[in-house]
Amino acid sequence: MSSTRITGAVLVVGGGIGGIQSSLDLAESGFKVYLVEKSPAIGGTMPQLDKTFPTNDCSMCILSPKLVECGRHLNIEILTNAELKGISGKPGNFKAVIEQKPRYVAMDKCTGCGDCAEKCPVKLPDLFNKGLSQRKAIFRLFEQAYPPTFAIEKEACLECGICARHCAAEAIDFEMEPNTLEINIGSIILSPGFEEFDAGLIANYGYGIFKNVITSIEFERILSASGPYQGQLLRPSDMKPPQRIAWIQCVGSRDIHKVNNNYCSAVCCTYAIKEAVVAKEHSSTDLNTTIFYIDIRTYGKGFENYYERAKEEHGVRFVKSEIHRIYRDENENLILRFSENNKIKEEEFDLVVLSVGVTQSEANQELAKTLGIQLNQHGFCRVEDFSPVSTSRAGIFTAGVFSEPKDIPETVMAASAAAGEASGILAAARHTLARDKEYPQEKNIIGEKPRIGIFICHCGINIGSVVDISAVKDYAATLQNVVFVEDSLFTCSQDSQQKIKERIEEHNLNRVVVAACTPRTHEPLFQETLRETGLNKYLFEMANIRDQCSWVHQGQPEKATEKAKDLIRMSVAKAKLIEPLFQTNLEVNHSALVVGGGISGMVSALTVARQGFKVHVIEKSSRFGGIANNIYSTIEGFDVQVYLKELIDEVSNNPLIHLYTEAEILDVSGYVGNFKTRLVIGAGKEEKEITHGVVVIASGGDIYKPNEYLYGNNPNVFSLIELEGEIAKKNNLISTSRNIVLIQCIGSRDDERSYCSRTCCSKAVKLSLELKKLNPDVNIYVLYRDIRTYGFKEQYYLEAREKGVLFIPYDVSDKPEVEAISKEGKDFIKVTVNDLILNESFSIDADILALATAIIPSPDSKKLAGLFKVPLDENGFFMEAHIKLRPVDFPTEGVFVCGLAHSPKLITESIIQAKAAASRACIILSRDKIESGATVSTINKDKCSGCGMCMELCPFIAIEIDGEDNTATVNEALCKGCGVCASSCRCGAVDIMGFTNNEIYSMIKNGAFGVLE
Amino acid sequence: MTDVSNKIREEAGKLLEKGEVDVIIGFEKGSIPLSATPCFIRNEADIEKLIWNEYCGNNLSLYLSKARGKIGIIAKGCDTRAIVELIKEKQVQRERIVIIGVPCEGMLDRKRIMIRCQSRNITGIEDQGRQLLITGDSLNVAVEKDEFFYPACQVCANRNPVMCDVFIGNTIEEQKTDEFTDVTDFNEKPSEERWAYITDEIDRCIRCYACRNACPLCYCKECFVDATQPQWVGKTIEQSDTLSFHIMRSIHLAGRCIECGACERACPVMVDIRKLNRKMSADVKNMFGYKTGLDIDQPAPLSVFKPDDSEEFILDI
Amino acid sequence: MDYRIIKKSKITEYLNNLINEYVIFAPIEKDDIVLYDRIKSGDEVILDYSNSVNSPKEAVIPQLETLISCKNNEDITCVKEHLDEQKRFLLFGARPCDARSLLFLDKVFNDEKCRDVYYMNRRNALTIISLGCTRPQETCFCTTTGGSPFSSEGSDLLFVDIGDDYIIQVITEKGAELVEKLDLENTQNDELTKMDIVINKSKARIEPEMELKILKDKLDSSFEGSAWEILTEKCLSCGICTYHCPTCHCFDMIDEETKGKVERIRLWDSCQFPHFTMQTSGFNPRPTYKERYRQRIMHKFSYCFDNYNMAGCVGCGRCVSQCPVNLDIRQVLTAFYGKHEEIRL
Amino acid sequence: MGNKETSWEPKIIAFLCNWCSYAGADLAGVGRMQYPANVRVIRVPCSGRISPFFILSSLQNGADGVLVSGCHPGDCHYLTGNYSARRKFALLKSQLEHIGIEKERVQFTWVSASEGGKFAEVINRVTETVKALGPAKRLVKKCL
Repeated sequence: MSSTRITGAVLVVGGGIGGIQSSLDLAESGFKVYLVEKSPAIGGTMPQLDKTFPTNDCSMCILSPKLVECGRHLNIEILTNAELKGISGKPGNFKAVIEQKPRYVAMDKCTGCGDCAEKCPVKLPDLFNKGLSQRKAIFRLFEQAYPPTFAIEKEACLECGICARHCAAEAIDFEMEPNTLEINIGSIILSPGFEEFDAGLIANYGYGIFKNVITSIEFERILSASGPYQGQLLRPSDMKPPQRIAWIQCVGSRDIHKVNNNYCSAVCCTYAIKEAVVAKEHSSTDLNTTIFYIDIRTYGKGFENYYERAKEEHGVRFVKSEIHRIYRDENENLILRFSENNKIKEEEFDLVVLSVGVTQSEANQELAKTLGIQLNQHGFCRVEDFSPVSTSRAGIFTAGVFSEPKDIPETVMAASAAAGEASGILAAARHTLARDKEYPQEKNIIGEKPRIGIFICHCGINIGSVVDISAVKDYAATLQNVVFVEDSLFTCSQDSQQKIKERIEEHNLNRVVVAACTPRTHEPLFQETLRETGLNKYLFEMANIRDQCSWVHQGQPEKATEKAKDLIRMSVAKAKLIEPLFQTNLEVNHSALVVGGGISGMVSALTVARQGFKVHVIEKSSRFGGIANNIYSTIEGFDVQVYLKELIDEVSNNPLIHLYTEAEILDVSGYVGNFKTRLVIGAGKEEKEITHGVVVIASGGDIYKPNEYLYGNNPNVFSLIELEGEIAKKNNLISTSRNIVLIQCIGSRDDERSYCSRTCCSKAVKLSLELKKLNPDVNIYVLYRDIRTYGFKEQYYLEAREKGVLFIPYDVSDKPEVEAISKEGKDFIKVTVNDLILNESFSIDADILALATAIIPSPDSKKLAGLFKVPLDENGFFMEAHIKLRPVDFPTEGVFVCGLAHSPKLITESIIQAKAAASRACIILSRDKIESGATVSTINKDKCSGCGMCMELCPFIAIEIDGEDNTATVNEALCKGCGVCASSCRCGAVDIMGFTNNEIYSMIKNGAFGVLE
Repeated sequence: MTDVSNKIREEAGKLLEKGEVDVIIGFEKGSIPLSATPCFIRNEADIEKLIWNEYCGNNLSLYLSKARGKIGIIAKGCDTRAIVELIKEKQVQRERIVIIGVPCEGMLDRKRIMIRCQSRNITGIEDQGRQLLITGDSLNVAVEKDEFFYPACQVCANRNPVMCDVFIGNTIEEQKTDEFTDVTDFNEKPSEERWAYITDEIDRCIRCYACRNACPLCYCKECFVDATQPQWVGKTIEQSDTLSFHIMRSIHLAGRCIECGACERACPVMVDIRKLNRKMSADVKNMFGYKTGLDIDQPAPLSVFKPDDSEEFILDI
Repeated sequence: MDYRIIKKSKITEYLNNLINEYVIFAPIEKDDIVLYDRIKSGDEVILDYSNSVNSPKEAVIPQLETLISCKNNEDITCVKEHLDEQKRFLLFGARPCDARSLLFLDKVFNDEKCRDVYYMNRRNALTIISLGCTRPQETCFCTTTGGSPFSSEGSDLLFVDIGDDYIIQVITEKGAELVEKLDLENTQNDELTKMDIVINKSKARIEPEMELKILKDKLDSSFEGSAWEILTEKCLSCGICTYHCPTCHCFDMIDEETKGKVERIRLWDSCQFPHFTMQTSGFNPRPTYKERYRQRIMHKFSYCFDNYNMAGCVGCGRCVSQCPVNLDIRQVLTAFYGKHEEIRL
Repeated sequence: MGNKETSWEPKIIAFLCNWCSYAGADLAGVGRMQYPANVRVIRVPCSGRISPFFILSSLQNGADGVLVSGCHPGDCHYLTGNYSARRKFALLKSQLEHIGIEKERVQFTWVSASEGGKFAEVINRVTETVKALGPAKRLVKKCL
């Protein structure tokens, strides 16, 4: 296929975290991206959340840099208020029709100052806060929204024009018309997200009638510091702090009676735990938090620990009981009836949170229809086990909750995976539509005396109405090295930028200070202006006299003016010292190394190869396939062995993929873009050196071999995976058995391994169904703690129960006991269990006992972690860079992880993660050069004594001690410029460009005393 | 003592003879009464110079990072702790040194004894075990050794070498003095009183940097106090500058100071420098459960962290 | 020579009488150590001491001194004198070696070509009363450097301890003036005899160790020798020897900015510090301890003869007694002088 | 002078990490949360960048108070910067207190990007306590 026929652009539908991740990955690897979002800002659900589990990270904090990055990306065109209305064409060459509703605010003019909303007379419920507070008809979705510009909700607007009169930037335009766009793209990624289940549909809970019955997302907003109650824990009826809060789980999920949803929403258990823990932190009293559940499904990485801590450390109470109805008393308190310890109880609560599930909106279903893609029985996008991000229509991929309920990291993984798939079909058109900006040759100002120009912004009336700008201007002019000072109404406006450029020329400025809003949002804009004049962009400094001055000292104009002077003096003091900074370019070796030849490794390798890059796959054993060699089908019934064979064939026949078996790594050197790995291969121990730009660690996991329950001592005791093999082998024992017992959580969720192995419940259900199919009369007993058939696997659990599989809960403190017995010349395994629900003990004479043994880290993990300088978690699995937003990355750049090496997971999940890891890796491979950061660490070798403190503290392993002269060396490609090294160096040998000790010291000296003294 | 000296000479002689080391760093007799002085022995003929007595207070590990070749070093408990830290901080290579460990029951504080003797001319010193009988110019005093051990020696918990290649003498019983009661007691005083004490001490400082230069762990090529870009701490003897120097030095030594007391021994005006360093040692022990100079493999407390490190000092709103 | 006598028990009273007229520096005991410091009352003074830890040079070259200052855009102010101009200075109880050191400092700061006004203001107002050494210490070597325990060089008055009284030798006009002011009794002959006995007994205790002229020649010829490296191997390169040396006078000048006020400050520096000779380029002509220690010795015992025709050392012994590693200057000198065994590499 | 005493306002230097606390401070502005104008902010990439020198220098140069704020533990943009900073801060604060610097002069806190309200409250609290202590005298460099 010639590249002219493929369009190097992708349409991403949905601006949530999934859409953002797909867009960034694609744009970073050389494609043009159109990101279509139906609301006025990107962000999706994450901005609404207070904290994220299981680390209690602030949701907004971790998202916000992504919003900015996505918003500023040269090759991402964000279309807000927009919807995809239709497509035509075929993969590689689609044409999409997009309808964009007017914002009524010109995005190129609006400065986001907020004067309009302050003056707007129309108040309406703020849906972002779920109606718990109000907003105006002209509004910004949330404070950190991107784009930061305002929008008018036309339906509510009176067109009184007050906003327009108060808009100093003249951005408001009531005449705006809807716009229809036609764009050419090569592929489409759908990540339109989900809709929370409408709790009003369950009449018994009184949602919408009882003021103190709220949904979980409403509770998130209540907890949020930027929410309707400013983070105070209050209940809506009387705005008093609640003392007793109940969570009701599975509202709208796992429910075929009240609503017809036979799937599990997957996230609610952990988010309820999080909400309970965070609520306790917010409360000044010893808050009573109770979670009513069916099964606690904390199956994800780190979740089980989180659950245990909630129970043990935070005192969150868990009651295994369904709640059928909520009663309300005259104080708006709520009464729940439930069973605890086999007794029916009634208890009063001040607030009830309904853990609502996820569903697909009509709009999303409509979208599917428009695009001609199939939905599954639950109304979600239909995908298949071995192609989990592909829709039924070629060239259209999906990420996130559109295809199944998922948490954030799974969504992010799927998003990267989808981006990888799209890149795979568009690889030939990479870099055809994505642009690089051209700038004039940079002026050399090194050695010049500083000539500082100061530009002071009024920000309409935002700064000017509080700070005495003319006094500040006069003062600024007296500062040393300042040769020019000017004020303007909006320094950030287009014409002001032009003016700044002219001033730089006229006055030969070599440093620029802007006193305006915050550098966090505006620094890049001004830096861009500097670059356009040929000044190095780092010759810029900003004084934040709005967000951190005029806005917060409105009633104290004199003090605010004094502060503004101080801030400018401090900025000038720094500006005097700043120097141009340069990024270094590093060559990239365009091939990948994949460690591990299981499904994850092979899928990774294929994904990389499809994008046109060479891959080396090393497998320590003599055979590819890994653990999957012992798995025969998925719970959905797909044949794993067939898939595996196809996969191995495809990998073996791909000319870009080089396979090595019986390979062992000797050592690894280098860094992102330029790794060198030495191997010994095969029985002959042949040595080989591979150079590569990236690494994907897919080294897999292992299966726990129990010492308990007669395992290894009795021929009729198997692990689940062995039982699966026996079924496949059609072992006679299986067909003749009358009683088969499965015991769950062997080696998982215990003191030694606190995590949940995630896959075993589904496997037990799958095997039970298979056994029942072979012999409908067989009695199957599954002894479990919680059945964790999350997502669509829930339906198989339901089916198993319908088919008569007995699920018997046991308590971890009272584990089942087994004993080998002989009865009438036949050997049995006597299993005695105390049924938690019936609270009675009984025994089963089992023909077969199968143990759901834990998935444990591969014994090689530790060695690999050392070789590639990446961390392991407390359980010995590889630890990703960030559990939420960087689930396949490591702090060490250029190294990625997927599959069981990361944590226990199902094949489908491994495939997604493998595609994601490969997709992330290809971002690096797609570049000719890697630009290192400019604000990086630098070592003064004359001062360094080589003690190694910096090296030990560096979170990115960017520093090494040079053996020869015993001094530190920074790898600029790995350094992120955090400065931990600089602050820890006793010898003063380390500094951070852009935040040097000298610069900060001069700011301190100029900040510690005031103008008026 | 003579036994120990002889044994040191014997072992040092062997090392030099066999060519296992190029130099032995030890002590020879000092030029003034109540003193011993560091010496560098390169020839077997000079071995006889080596001595061991209760005035061998200097921490010789100081010379390790400077000296070239293979080094044999006479080391007390505190000196070996310094060596452990120096190895950990890559200033000394373990294979380059041979440690001749000597247990130490404390070193005598010459300055304080001289004060006790009113700095008069000393003509005779008779060692009576627990006591020194000192005679001289209108001078005849009995000095109780117990009262004149260096302050650091009085709270020393590692009188035996923590690591050595050759051990000389017999292991001695360790003192149980690791409770930092001095720090706790001082902390219980009101803030004004603490400030008054510290500034009174610091005001005597003349910034000769003997404390820094005598410290085995102060090996920076350029000390922050000498740096000019930026000049974090002014060069004057104004209280603010002097105190800042000592505070920062204590911070730089936090988790590294091996409490040998070399700083205080070197100080010509007897500033209580250890008041600052002891505090850091106490904190490092209490907050991070770390004691310096005991284990080469244990990472320095400021090069690691625990997610659940104490947050007590964090302003909680 | 004019002699007077004074009862030891009267000293406090006399000092108190002078305290309004003079800024008095005298040996006092502070936290167990003897220091020269400015006194507020006569009873702070101690006279039964061997020698102070610091030298009295602080009376004429304070460790820290503001030379000029200015604020914002104001004119530069020259700060010539910090102390009350009405007052005169009295250095009481200095040892003869220290008194002699001032003669050396005069050569440096009262140079015709370059007279230091800050120094001279103090020096001209200074009267020195020294106290002869009846009990020289083992670290003393004043006789080697041309002084003696009862040398009157540099003193205005010299006190000699004869038991309950001091005999006062009136050396200079300034001294005579002071003696008149205090209205002191004349001496009897037997008292002068007693004085002579004391002086002779003490002098006998410190024999000169070498001939300085010969030492100078030997040093000059050994500048490049490897001996320096060996002799200084234990040196810490700290500033004790220089800071407490009565004749070391090197200083640094820095501009300090505090809250918008700029001051040019002069403060002691030490040739033992690595930055002493560090050049802007980063090159340091005296990069190691060896070069720095050699400089100290060469300066005192060779260059000073060239420049001032006297040694830059008065043999007070402070550097000997205070050196943290017992690097004894006398041993270094004798090593070069040739008395000691050959220095071995 | 007496007149000045009563109207004395402390000067506080605040070191804020770029990703959380500086963003939190901006958010306080967006929410128009009012707080005293005594703080002068110095933006640093990470609380891990903050050297004890920064704090000491601030006090030496006349700041009456110093505030250091970073991301909550676990939230660090640079993964672990705030963890390693925390140990350093704990020791420095303890040492300053030990030598008799009023402990309220130097404060450490965590403010996330979404805690505009907390930022304002922190500034209120710190300004108030420093004001109650009066002008810093200890460790301040005097004009000679």
